[in-house]
Amino acid sequence: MILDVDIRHRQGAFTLQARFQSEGKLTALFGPSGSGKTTLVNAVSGLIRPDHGRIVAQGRVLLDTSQGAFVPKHRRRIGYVFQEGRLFPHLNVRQNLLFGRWFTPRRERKAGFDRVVALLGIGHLLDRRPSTLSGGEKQRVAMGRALLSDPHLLLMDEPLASLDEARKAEIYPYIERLRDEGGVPIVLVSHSVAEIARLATSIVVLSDGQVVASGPASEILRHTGLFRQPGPVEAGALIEGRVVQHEEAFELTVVQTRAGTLTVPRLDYPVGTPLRVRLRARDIILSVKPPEGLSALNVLRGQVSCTGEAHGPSIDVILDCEGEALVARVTRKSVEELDLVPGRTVHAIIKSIAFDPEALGGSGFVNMRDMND
Amino acid sequence: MILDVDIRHRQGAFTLQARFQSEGKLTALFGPSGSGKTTLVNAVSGLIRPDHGRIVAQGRVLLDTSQGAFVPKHRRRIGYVFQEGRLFPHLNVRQNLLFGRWFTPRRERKAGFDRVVALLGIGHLLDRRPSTLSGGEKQRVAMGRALLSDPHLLLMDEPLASLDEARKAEIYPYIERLRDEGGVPIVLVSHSVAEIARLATSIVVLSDGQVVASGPASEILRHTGLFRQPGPVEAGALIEGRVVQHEEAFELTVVQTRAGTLTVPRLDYPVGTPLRVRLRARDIILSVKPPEGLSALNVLRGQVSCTGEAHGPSIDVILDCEGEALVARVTRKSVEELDLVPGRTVHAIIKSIAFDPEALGGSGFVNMRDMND
Amino acid sequence: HGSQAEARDVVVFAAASLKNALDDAGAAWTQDSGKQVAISYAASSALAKQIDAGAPADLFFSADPDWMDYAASKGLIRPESRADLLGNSLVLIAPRDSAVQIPLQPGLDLAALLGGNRLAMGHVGAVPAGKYGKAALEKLGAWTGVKDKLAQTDNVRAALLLVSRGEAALGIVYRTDAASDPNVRIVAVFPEGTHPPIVYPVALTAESKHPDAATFLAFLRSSKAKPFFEKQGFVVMSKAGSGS
Amino acid sequence: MEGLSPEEWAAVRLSLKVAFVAMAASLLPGIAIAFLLERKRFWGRQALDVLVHLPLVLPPVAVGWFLLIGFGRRGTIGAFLAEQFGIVLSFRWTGAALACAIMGFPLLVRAIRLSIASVDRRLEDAAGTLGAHPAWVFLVVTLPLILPGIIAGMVLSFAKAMGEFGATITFVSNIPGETQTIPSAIYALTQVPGGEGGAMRLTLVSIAISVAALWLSEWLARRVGRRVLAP
Amino acid sequence: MEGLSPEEWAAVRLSLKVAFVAMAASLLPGIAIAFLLERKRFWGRQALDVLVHLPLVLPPVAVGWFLLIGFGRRGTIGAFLAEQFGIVLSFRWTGAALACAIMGFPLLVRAIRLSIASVDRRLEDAAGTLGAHPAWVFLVVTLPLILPGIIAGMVLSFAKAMGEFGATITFVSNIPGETQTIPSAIYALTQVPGGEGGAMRLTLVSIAISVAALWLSEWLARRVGRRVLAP
Ligand SMILES: Nc1ncnc2c1ncn2[C@@H]1O[C@H](COP(=O)(O)OP(=O)(O)OP(=O)(O)O)[C@@H](O)[C@H]1O
Ligand SMILES: Nc1ncnc2c1ncn2[C@@H]1O[C@H](COP(=O)(O)OP(=O)(O)OP(=O)(O)O)[C@@H](O)[C@H]1O
Ligand SMILES: [Mg+2]
Ligand SMILES: [Mg+2]
Repeated sequence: MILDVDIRHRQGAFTLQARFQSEGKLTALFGPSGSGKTTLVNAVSGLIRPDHGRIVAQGRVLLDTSQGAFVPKHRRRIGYVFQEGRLFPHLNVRQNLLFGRWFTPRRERKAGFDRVVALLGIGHLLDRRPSTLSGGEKQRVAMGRALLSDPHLLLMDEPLASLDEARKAEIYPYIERLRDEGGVPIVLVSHSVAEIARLATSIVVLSDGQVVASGPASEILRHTGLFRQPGPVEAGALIEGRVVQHEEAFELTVVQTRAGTLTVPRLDYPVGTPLRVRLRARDIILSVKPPEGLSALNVLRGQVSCTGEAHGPSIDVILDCEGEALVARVTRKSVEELDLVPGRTVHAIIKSIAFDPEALGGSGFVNMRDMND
Repeated sequence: MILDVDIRHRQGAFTLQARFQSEGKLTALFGPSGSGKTTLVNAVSGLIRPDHGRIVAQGRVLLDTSQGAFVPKHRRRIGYVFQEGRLFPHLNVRQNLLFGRWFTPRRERKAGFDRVVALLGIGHLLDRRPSTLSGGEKQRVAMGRALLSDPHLLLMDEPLASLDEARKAEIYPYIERLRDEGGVPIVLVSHSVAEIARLATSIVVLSDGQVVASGPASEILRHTGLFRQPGPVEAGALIEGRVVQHEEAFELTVVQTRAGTLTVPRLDYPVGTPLRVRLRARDIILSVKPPEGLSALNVLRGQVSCTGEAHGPSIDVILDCEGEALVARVTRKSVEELDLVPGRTVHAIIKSIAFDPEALGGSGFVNMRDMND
Repeated sequence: HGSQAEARDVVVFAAASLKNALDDAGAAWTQDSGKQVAISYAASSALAKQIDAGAPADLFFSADPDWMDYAASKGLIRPESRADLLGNSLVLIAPRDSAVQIPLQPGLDLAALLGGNRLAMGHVGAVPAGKYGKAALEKLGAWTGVKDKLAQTDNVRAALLLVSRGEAALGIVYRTDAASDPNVRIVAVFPEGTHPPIVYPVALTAESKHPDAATFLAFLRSSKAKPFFEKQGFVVMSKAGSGS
Repeated sequence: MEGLSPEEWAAVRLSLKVAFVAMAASLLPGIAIAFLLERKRFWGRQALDVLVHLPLVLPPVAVGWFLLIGFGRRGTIGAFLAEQFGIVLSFRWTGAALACAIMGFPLLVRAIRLSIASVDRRLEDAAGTLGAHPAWVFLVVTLPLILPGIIAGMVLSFAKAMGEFGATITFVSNIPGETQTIPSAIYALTQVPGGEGGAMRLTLVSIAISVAALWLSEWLARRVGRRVLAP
Repeated sequence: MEGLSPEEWAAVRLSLKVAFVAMAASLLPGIAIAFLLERKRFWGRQALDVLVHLPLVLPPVAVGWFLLIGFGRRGTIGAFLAEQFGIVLSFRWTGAALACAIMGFPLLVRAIRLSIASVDRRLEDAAGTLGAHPAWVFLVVTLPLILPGIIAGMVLSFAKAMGEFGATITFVSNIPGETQTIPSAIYALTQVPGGEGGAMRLTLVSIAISVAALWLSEWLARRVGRRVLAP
């Protein structure tokens, strides 16, 4: 068990009552503004002392009010990327980055300074004072500082919110590697479903101080209703695959999944690499006939297994493609017109372009499987 | 001319050299972290005094170093939502919100307190101190504070970055109304293409202190290369339409555009309302035959007019649908297999679901048209 | 009301060491005459300079003829009213538990007696008791020996305290002070001839317009006031009554 | 222990009045000068800084002496004030208040300066963009934020005034009921045999007053601090 | 104007030494007590607060008197120090330094307290999550951030020590070359008719020293401030 939380804490009129367990190597905390995400992370890091409850991280009891146990924050070895940076104004960027290192036993220093600096693109800032950094630069330095303290658990409170997409794209793989190889479990606060879908192995959904859902990412993400949002619907199925071939000429990669073959933009993984593939419900077009002459390269055949709840004009159709569950969000009108009743054979059409880097995670599945053992 | 900027300013090793004009009612500033967005906004607001140059906002010369003209910040009537909140810690939320009002001539007080408070969902926070607010709550109060000062120009530096999608969805229409009805031009810093695509009428793209592109949103957004990002490609065509019918049973709305009829999720606009519709390049599937039996409700017929530059495996195909330019992003493989050469007739297939609230803006076009007059 | 009091009261500027005696005398006068007196106690030097600066004093009662001379030279007092009212004597003191016996005679080797200890006294340039003490030590030939072993204080009471607390082995103070402190022992009294006469001159100020100032001065010089001074150990100068 | 004599009570009352007036009167100039010294660069700034610190650096008696020369009945400023405004300072309680105010001034100014230096200027900028003129910004943003420093400065100024002796007695002498403050009364009592008891009583009264003042200031500071300082 | 006499030079040198030692010696206890008073709630806190302020509230002579009783040869603490550590304070310049340190202590503590109160506690929290023990947090985060207050406190303490007179002369008297500081020398000069010239010379020296000290402190504060305070 990586994280086992059961706490109650009052703050003014707000009460956080959180109870969940997470076995995921990256636990995403999701919830609207003011739902208690930061409060929860503060409790885990030891910045606040909850009124009641118990927090166990990686088998270590950090808090147990029934026994009066409370590990002070400096002994938790929990790296914390704060929502508001909190860089030390009297130290320059380099000193900020190396701050945690002073307090890390020498043989536990694993994170490479140069590597972290290069990854976060802050090499040119090393001699600057935090007060001269831009918002996003500050946030990157704060991430670097937490990473370089070689924590046993990493808490990140919306670390990427103030970063541009290109920068995020560079950082995601690093977080994945950290999650998968570094052996550092991560708790990530985010309100970007795309981010969560890409990175999380477990998800905890908070609302008004209460945990409304928690579990493995693949399961939680299927409940598209939890992630209602105005932008593209990001929820959908997470399926497992393996690289089988590269089509160098078109810069494409062929991935074999149980549901069928998928052609996606070229991936930098050798043939045979296990992958997690996200099929956003919104990206799937259903066709009752085998389609022809389409620019979309991916067609998966399956049967309608059921339809979910309606969200306004749209409804989620759950397909069974060779045992793999897919979710397609279509209009109710189409369901009626195409008569998409359970058992009906349909073809799921997905553009290759839909598989952007966010939809194709690293080998998170290895963990997912570990996790489910 | 709403904003006419031509400034040069040095800050340590960084030099901002920005020159652009914007006639848009909502000018989006887009650019990676550290590209100078905040610096530019600071210059417009009068927080920094650029070394050289000229800033004219709505015909008023705010800065002209050649003539030594500099309007101090408190006389600019420019509302500024800061990247880091900057709430007054000694005032409660209500007092923070009403701060600007003390300095606004009574007859210019237009923004309704209750309305702004309700919109931002901060009614329950009015008596709280800023130090007890969550990150997103702080940001919402900061927005309210700027709005309630009844500015003549509103600068917003990533105001929505720390808000959840649901909250954003509530705020977007308000910003649109502000833009369209309030007569308050807005400069919005954002690194979310989706946000920009929804809200902006003009876009200025910054990179490394330089303006790399600027112009009307519909034009700039077509250059998908400017907005490379790991998530779903958000760029695409912005076209103009008009509500023609509501299909109440399926909660759908039919929008007539020059390119054809589009069926989109139910909109709360009366029949006849002009609309802006965003057709993301990534959402369009091309078919060389008229498609059949698909769940996608929208099919637009057109001719390939040209293909854009390739982005790795994918390429943008520009279509001409009855004079309206559409962009579809497809794989190079499809282009080859389907022989998508200029002049070829194709059918653009778009799911209704793809038209999420972010893709369907308010009557921004009215302004766009004004702007182009 | 403060300024009213000032208008009504006779204001006396007096050396701080006179406090007990003058407070008693003032109270007695008030009882006699029903008139009020306000007495400002400070160092004679400060008082003289304040009178020079226009202080609303009616009477100046100095512990030191030098500062009265200073006032006189600046025309701050009415010379005809000046009188040397009180006398005092200078004593050598030691802490109570000290057994030293020191006869004060010429050739006195005070330095040797002090050893590593110090002789406490008022500042030899600034405090009247210090000035008298220095003169006496010079006369006795002990000055050069002890001048580096002094602990000079800003008032004579501080010197008394140093001896009383055992910080200094010896001290030179007025008899009036020494007599009152059970923690010190008078080792010897400086013979009269060893120092200029210790007198406390008093005079009306030149600017005094208070009708009762002269009355109070007369009271102080009368036999009615004598017991209050003597009670504090002062010698009331026999010639006092006949002073100009 | 016996009670205080009427004269001693008068000294206590006077000390309270003097300390309070000294503190109150130096507050506005203190804030203004602290602001100038901390925020502005102007010709003579360094000299002003030295001038403000002088009462600390010089022996109190010297300060009293300068006051006597400057503000005495025959001093240039004193004569001017007396003629033009009828304000007489020398040998009045007002003079004692002036002496105490001046002696406490460096403490007051320093405390306020420290607070001004720690104000987040970005908040002032924010107030500016909301339309507040710099003077208003100072009043409604800076001033509330530096309240802890103002309170600390007031405590220091008040406490200093309660204990001030050298400058006061030199400038305005030690006239009971008019200029005899607690320290002057203590001084007079220690100059004669048998005065220790009275001196000790007055010392205790002084301590009691300062306890009350400190308690009040702490209470204020807590109230204010909770508002001003993020947790 | 004539130069200073050798004795006056000795007083100047001594004053510098005393002021410097007083400032330096009170620094660490000052920081510790400021931290305790500002951050901790403990039994006796209020009493400690009053105690720290007493030297300000009481007339300096009274402080000197208490010092004599406590730290004199026969005083409880004085006797203990002399026996156990051979530290003798009475009639030594060390005693003058002690008196000056104590008189300046409330000023030092207040300045540091103000700075501690304005430290953003969230930065300390952040340091804690990075593995820093509270003592380290204090050393590497809090201490650097309160440097402006420490500098201000040091200036006040130094300046006060330069001007301290009453407590010093009462406690350690006025021994040329050993305990005669500038204020004592000025005092002596002002008490002799015609001594004003010498007093004025020493006053000017005092002012010159304080100008230098202020200049140094401003320079330090600017260097430090630039680091510590966000723009
Ligand atoms: N005072 C300063 N001294 C030196 N460089 C500075 C200073 N202030 C800002 N900069 C630099 O100027 C550049 C632009 O900063 P700015 O805050 O405008 O970026 P931005 O576009 O707002 O970035 P972000 O999205 O991260 O907020 C950054 O590289 C920053 O490091
Ligand atoms: N000190 C406090 N006193 C009272 N209420 C508080 C305090 N601190 C936080 N709250 C409230 O607790 C709730 C949870 O705050 P928290 O910071 O955990 O939210 P969050 O989920 O992190 O939100 P965001 O996404 O906006 O950062 C908020 O409603 C906030 O107003
Ligand atoms: Mg939060
Ligand atoms: Mg920025």
